[in-house]
Amino acid sequence: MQNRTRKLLTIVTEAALEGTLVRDLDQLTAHGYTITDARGGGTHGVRDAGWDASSNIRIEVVCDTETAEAIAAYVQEHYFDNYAMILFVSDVDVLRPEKF
Amino acid sequence: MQNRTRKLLTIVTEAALEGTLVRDLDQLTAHGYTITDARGGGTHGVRDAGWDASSNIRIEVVCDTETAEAIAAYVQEHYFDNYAMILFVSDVDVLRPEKF
Amino acid sequence: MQNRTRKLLTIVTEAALEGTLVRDLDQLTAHGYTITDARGGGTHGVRDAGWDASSNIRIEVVCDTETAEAIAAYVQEHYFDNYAMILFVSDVDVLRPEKF
Amino acid sequence: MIDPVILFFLLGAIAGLLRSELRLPAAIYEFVSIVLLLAIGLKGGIELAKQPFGSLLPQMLAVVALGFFLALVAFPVLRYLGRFKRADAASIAAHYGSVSVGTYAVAVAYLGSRQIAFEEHMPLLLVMLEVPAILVGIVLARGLSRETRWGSIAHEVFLGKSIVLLLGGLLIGWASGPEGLSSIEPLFFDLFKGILAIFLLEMGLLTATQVGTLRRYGPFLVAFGIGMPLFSALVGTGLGWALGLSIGGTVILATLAASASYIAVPAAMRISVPEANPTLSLAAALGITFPFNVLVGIPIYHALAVWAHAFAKG
Amino acid sequence: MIDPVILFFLLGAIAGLLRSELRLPAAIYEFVSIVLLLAIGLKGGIELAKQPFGSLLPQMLAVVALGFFLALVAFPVLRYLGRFKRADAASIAAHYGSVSVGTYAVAVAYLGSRQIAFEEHMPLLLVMLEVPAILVGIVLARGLSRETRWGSIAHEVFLGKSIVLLLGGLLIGWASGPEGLSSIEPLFFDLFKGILAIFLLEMGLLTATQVGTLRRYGPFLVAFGIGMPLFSALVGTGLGWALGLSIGGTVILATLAASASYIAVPAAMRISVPEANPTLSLAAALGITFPFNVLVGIPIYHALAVWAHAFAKG
Amino acid sequence: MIDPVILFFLLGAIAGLLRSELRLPAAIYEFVSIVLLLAIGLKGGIELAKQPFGSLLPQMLAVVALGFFLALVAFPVLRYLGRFKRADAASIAAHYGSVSVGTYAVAVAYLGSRQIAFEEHMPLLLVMLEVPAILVGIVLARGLSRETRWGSIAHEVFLGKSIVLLLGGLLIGWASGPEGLSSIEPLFFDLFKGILAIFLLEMGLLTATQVGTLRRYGPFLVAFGIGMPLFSALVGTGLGWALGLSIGGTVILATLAASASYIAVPAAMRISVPEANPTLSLAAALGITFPFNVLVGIPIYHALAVWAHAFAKG
Ligand SMILES: Nc1ncnc2c1ncn2[C@@H]1O[C@H](COP(=O)(O)O)[C@@H](O)[C@H]1O
Ligand SMILES: Nc1ncnc2c1ncn2[C@@H]1O[C@H](COP(=O)(O)O)[C@@H](O)[C@H]1O
Ligand SMILES: Nc1ncnc2c1ncn2[C@@H]1O[C@H](COP(=O)(O)O)[C@@H](O)[C@H]1O
Ligand code: NA
Ligand code: NA
Ligand code: NA
Repeated sequence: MQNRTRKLLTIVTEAALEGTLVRDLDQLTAHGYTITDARGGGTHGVRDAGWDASSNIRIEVVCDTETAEAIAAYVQEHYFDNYAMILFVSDVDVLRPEKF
Repeated sequence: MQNRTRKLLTIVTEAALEGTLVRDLDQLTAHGYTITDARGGGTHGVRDAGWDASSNIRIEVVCDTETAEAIAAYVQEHYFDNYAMILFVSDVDVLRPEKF
Repeated sequence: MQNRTRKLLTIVTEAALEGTLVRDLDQLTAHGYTITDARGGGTHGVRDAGWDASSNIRIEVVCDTETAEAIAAYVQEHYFDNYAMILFVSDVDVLRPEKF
Repeated sequence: MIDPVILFFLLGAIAGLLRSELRLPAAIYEFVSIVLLLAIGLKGGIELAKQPFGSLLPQMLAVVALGFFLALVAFPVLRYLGRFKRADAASIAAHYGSVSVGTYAVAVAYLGSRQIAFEEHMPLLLVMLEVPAILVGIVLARGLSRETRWGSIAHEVFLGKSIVLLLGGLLIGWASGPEGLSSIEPLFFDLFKGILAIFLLEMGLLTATQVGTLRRYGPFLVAFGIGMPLFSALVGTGLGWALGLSIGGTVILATLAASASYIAVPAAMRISVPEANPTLSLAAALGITFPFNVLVGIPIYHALAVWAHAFAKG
Repeated sequence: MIDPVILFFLLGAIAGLLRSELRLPAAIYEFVSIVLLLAIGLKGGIELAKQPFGSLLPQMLAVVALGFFLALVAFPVLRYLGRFKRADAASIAAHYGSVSVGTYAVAVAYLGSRQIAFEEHMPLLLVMLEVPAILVGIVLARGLSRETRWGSIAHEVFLGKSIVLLLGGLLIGWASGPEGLSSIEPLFFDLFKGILAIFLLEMGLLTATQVGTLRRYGPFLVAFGIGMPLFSALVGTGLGWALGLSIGGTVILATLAASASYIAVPAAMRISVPEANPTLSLAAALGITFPFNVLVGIPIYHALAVWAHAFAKG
Repeated sequence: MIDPVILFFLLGAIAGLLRSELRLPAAIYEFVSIVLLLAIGLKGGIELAKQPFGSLLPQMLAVVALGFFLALVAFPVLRYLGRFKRADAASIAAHYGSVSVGTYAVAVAYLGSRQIAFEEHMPLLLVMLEVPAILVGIVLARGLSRETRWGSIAHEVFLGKSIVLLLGGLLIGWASGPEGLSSIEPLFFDLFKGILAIFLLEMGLLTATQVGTLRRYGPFLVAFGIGMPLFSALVGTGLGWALGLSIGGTVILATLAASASYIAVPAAMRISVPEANPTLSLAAALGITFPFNVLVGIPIYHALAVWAHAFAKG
């Protein structure tokens, strides 16, 4: 049987980054992604989604461990310093593991 | 003490399936579900939520292992071939485990 | 190396509680939170987000184990009896663990 | 003939009952409410400018008293006749002591299409009537305990969406006067009834979702949802007459008294009296009283006002 | 001269093709569609009141037959010439047998700015033409098997957003008549073309997203997306002439026939014929046929109607 | 007398400062912005058709130069007087060299209610003034390094929402002319001030959220947020006079110069100069300069224009 465990990587960050991040994910060979609109608060203050400039997005990527690490490293290097952003990773069981 | 670990099953799929899936979940004895609007991309291309036809939803169900397996099996059989869809499962600790 | 495992606590509840909960989280020393709009169903019936009174929110907090337990205990004591609400906790790996 | 905006309500209700897929985005419902609240406020504000404030004070105080009174009457009925829990009885009483802006707008449309004039400062009374019952409800549920955080309750109540927009509209209308507002008339006044139609379409859809609850909680809620507005309308008619309002003004005041809140009060109760079951009050206010008022109540209150004025004269 | 609403469509399409960041919130697109559907229904309803229902029945039946016919003609072309899978051919055929309300609205605007009158009960025919092709599509894809849940399909089809709003508007317009509706005219009639402009801006953006699919699925889809509406318009023109419609009415009927659904049918097919690839039908209906009809089709159908009427006379 | 749309701004600001629950859905804010941008473009486009393009070229070039100039003046002030980091100074300078469409709309409303005419092609200058400062900001922050991806920056800047809608509106208005647009007038022109009122209500709410930042970053930002627009307005008045604009046109150009962007520039800076803190520029542009211009700036620039023209004459 195939190994059905994969990583679920979640990024919460500024909505302004959506286009850039989607392009990045593609280049880092993620096979897919899911985005929901979000608001929140953290070290960069309250982001209440009242308008574009204060809106967050929540991006999820299901992928294998290497891809998750590659994405985490890339994002940490390019965006952590200048953007409101958090990233976390957990284990998930998937159906059709070849998809991810 | 009661076992407080349950499964969190997440489905990301086309918004058109919402009504059908909610009825299915009910029949498969899920005790509840949570839905958020989403967009994304995968093997069925980019789904940017510009209008109904390209909108995704993200459904979460907290349930016991058997129910999670039953849902996964049902969904795999009925929808995987014809719909943009992914499904993954993880472990969560819950309060009030009797609820799920 | 620092321990990079943290707790991801998720609450799904009525939108009316948003302001109150955000204040609570702050007092319980959570360093941040993320909110998405949601709908769903459970023991309190279907909440279809047709208007304010039937809208849900989904709050996520990444934090250490003690904070997660404190939040869970507080929420259980203050809101479980009177509000449509579920809460679950899982393990996540984070970057920059000092943030949480 | 039946007003088309009422037909929009029926369309929504029927679509909802048939489980149609029709749905108005929440953002649109929000927008439509905001425009209605502002428009009602602006309209009232224009008229405020024309009369000395002092002459309105008695009416304002009377209406505040009305709000207290209606909630205090509704409570024992619910508690002892309806056998509701204390918190539930208090919460429902608060809903019925307060007002529904949507019902007010339908009454305005009703009078408008019959060309019946009314005192244009009614939006001011609408604002006055919104708050007292909320306070009554909270006190009835919790007692006058020291722990109640009145500061944050007052904040919640007075800075809720509907009061801010109504009062804001009143002040802007008052400061600008009719010529000042002429440039924003096309949106707030010319579109008023069209926007009300969209609003009532959504209200119909919302009303339809209450049917399940009503089935479960049975006949008392239905009876209360019809009997209470009839009683309140009687009181409102009497007060309108006593205050010397015109027939149109009396109809409006009776309608305000008869209407039950489903925006400001539910939000306030959810936070301040969380142990009250919100399903009960919404099912009554939205599932029974709103359609009752809109479909048959307002014409009844009109007849009542005509009768009261005729009776008074001779 | 080209109608400005068409220019809004082009603006959206160009912005989309250039990958501009311009985007209309989904809630707004929804709202704008709702207002258009209601407005079209209301307009038609006003006229319905003026004519005996019996006189419309033949037209209604003829249009239902037209819907069946167009879907049945399209299917073999797609299946054998286009070599599509059975489900795909059936689904695309359903799209082309049904109608596009957006295209209808553009035709109305086209005639309006040329002051060409047309039978105002056309929205009724629009509703009639929406459904038959959906049923044909489902039967073609699945056969007449016992397992098909016709009950839930009928629910899905007849209680979809567009039919509820069109029919609801028709009934409200019919019950209220022109004077009854005058109070909601500013929203539904005066703003009609402005709202249509916003709608077409979004349609342009949506059209632009179909280009990728078209590139992949190649020339047959493009040819079908142009050839089929031309054929349907011919049939529609003939039928309009046979039913004794005016020139304007004939243009509308031809446009309805030529238009391909992208709201009601996709939703129904997704649930009832899930094995059909929705990308194909949307690329054809939205990426080819909608812009074709809106930009060059309608003037062609106009010429056709003029020619048919001239030919008939002499 | 104070324009009611300004009162809507104050209502929003006060509600926000009092932490009211009033909130406009993001989708509505987006919609309202889209309609305003299109309406401004359309209005300008109609006038463009009336004049030879050649005669506008000098004004367009002058305004581009103005954009470069203002950003280049602001930068050293911020960097050396304000002691901001290079990226922050560059980003804030870009905001102040560019324009705010909301402020423009308020100036138009101001002149309109005083019946002061102005050159109607101003929206064209508005578009011209939007871009140059963004380029200056990027170059100031990053230098003219080879690595800067100018292609994608140009895409970002020229295909942003506001430029596409303004330019699109200009072209549609130019192609259609006044009669062509008459059918969409009710939405884009008649409702303009009502929609502007809703927009300013939300701007008030947004402005109120900036107070926290201002408190933290202290007096220099406040001083700059008032001093810079005054200086820019002087330059704008001078240029307007030199270009031979009317008094109204001079007021508009001064207001454009004085206004600071809070839509196009923040989005561009966030991607192209990510190391700049967006809180700083928004607090200044939205928390100080927008209310300053709207409440007291525009009347000052009006007085300035009158004075300049009187002085020039004799
Ligand atoms: N501890 C946390 N738990 C959940 N979400 C967080 C947390 N910290 C930050 N966020 C989210 O990430 C965004 C950016 O975080 P920050 O960079 O800390 O401002 C915030 O606006 C929140 O939506
Ligand atoms: N690897 C992935 N990670 C996260 N979400 C995904 C992934 N693949 C697909 N999705 C989501 O699931 C939807 C359907 O996936 P697909 O069937 O692959 O097109 C997409 O539109 C995404 O929202
Ligand atoms: N088993 C479940 N899985 C996922 N979400 C749930 C579940 N039960 C309840 N919810 C969510 O939590 C909200 C409140 O739950 P309840 O108090 O059970 O009505 C619901 O409206 C759902 O959004
Ligand atoms: Na009442
Ligand atoms: Na057709
Ligand atoms: Na400027």
